[in-house]
Amino acid sequence: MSGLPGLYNDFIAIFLMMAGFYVVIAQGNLVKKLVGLGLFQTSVFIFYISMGKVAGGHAPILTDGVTLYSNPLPHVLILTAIVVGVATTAVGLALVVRINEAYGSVEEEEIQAKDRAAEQPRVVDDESTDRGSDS
Amino acid sequence: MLLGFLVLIALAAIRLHDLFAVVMLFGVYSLMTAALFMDLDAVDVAFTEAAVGAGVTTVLMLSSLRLTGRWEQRSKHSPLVPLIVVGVTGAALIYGTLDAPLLGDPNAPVHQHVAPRYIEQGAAEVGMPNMVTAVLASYRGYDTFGETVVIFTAGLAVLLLLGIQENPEAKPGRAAIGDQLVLRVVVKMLIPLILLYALYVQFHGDYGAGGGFQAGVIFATGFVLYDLVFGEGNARLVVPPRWLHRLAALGVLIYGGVGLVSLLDGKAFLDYSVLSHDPVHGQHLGVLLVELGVGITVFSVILAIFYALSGRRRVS
Amino acid sequence: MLSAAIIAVLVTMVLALIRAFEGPSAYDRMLAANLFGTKTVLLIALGGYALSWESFLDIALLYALVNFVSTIAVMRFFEYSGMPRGNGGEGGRP
Amino acid sequence: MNAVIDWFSGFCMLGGGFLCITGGVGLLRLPDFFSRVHAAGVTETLAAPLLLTGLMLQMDWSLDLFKVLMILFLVLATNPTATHAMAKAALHGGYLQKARGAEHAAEEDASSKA
Repeated sequence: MSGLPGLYNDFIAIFLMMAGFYVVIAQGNLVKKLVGLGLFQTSVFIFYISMGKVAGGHAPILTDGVTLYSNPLPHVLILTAIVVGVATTAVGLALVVRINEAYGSVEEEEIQAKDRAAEQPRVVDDESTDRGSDS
Repeated sequence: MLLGFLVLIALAAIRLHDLFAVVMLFGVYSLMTAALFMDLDAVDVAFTEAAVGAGVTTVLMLSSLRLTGRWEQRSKHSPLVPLIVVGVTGAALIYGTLDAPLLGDPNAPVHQHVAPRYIEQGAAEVGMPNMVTAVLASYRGYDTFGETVVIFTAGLAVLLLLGIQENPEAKPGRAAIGDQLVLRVVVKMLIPLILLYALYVQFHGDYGAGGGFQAGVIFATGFVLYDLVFGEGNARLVVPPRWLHRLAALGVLIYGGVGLVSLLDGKAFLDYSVLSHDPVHGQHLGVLLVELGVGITVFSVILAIFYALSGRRRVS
Repeated sequence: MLSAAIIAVLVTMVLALIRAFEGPSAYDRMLAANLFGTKTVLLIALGGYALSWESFLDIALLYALVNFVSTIAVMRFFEYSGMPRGNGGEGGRP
Repeated sequence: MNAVIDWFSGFCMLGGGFLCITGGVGLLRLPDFFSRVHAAGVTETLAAPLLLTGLMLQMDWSLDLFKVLMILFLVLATNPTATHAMAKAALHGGYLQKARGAEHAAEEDASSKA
């Protein structure tokens, strides 16, 4: 598969990135948003790793008789990024769990509705007291 | 071919509303990405992605799904506006890639700057065959130290948010999966193998694929498997949660301590050549210690996060 | 022979993927995902040998492990964790 | 001798590949979950070792050979266990009753159509 046309990998990475982006902005469920973030992340990984590939290169582990290696630098960056990625995802999940405990829901719309409902009575109270003082 | 699989899975993950299926597909997707990384010569990255993406992320997501519920509601908004935004952004990005160097072009700008030094001098200066480990732990030791601290902080954040709850129902000796006898026997045989394999990955990282990050994750996976099959009570007897906090701190301390030793000996922070008479040998020792610190931190943070998420009970 | 086997594995992966997409019940999806994982192990072992990748067998070994662990995790959290299972195994929407 | 080994390895590969596809088709075509478990589990348990044995026969003597053997044992240990556990979980979740109910409904549908 090394003979694929040159920009194919980039296009796929962008497509996956946009898929993740779409999930994050268009869908309401917070867990699904995290999955979308995961898709986004992975697309960036794919992009970096394709960048480090050298045609005919070898994996960057010194072997006798091999002179052409792929670039090890993107690999290092992505390796740490993956583990940091799972740690941040875990923080996100912890937040979602707490939100679920506080609001009883993980749907964005319901949470916003509840927020509004929590703010509304105070406003209504203010108005009613205002009216009360007027009359 | 593999990329085609990826696209299919991503599309399916967007369409499905059963979050359980979405998470399972995401695990499969991770496996596919890892296979793709193998094809692009990134052995270490494939290793990490397989252990982290397919194993740990799936387990963590599932354990929080258990708390938040399985079904997603259909969105009431029309998907048109987000689609337009996504389309425009994607078109802009694709326009940007048209000038990018082709896949595998050896003259691309990425390969011109520091990479040749790592490839040509790495063997003489650090003295280990696996360049990724050499760059990770020696040349870019600062970065990796930063990453380790980030992981440590993430673990702290999860513990602050959730805490590891004591669950009165999960007594030691009570299995989680009721009547699965075959499963229990096989898992009992398998766990020592997993731990042994993790140690192999940890200490073989200088020569082949592997290293502290991967080993920590695999080691944690072994205990996660034990917890899954034999229940929380038993797992917490083996590795008590209060050890994990100390272990996580210990890993970071080992890493920082190695740096401090080299600082006190009059070299730069994290310059390992002072650790032994022979600079190359010193580098070797330093990398080994640093990887050990990374492994311990990653292991304990991931296990702590798992305990925190899976030990949580549903309120209501 | 090697290439024939690789093609066979790829075809099976496609079939398993279709089942994972459709799979009326969650158990079907679990099964398909598990099969897909095993096929990935085989693909890496065979393809790695054919294309002479570096240390592909370590990776294949890891895959086999991880695949097992995630299958068990899905099962435990789906079946044995006291989740409210209003419409347990069915593919219907709430 | 070499020719025999090559021949045998080719046979293993072809047989494994064939069983692989059989399992996939079975997974896709069989009507309910338990028969699918059967298709996937049984063929898998023979197909994976066949393919790996075929691979082992082609390799030279080295550490890698031992690793393939490890993978073989691992697959042999985990795969039947996983499918068995899944089938048992499905029983535990009361899938059988539901499936029977669905089957009855389907039969009634079919008979009403006929």
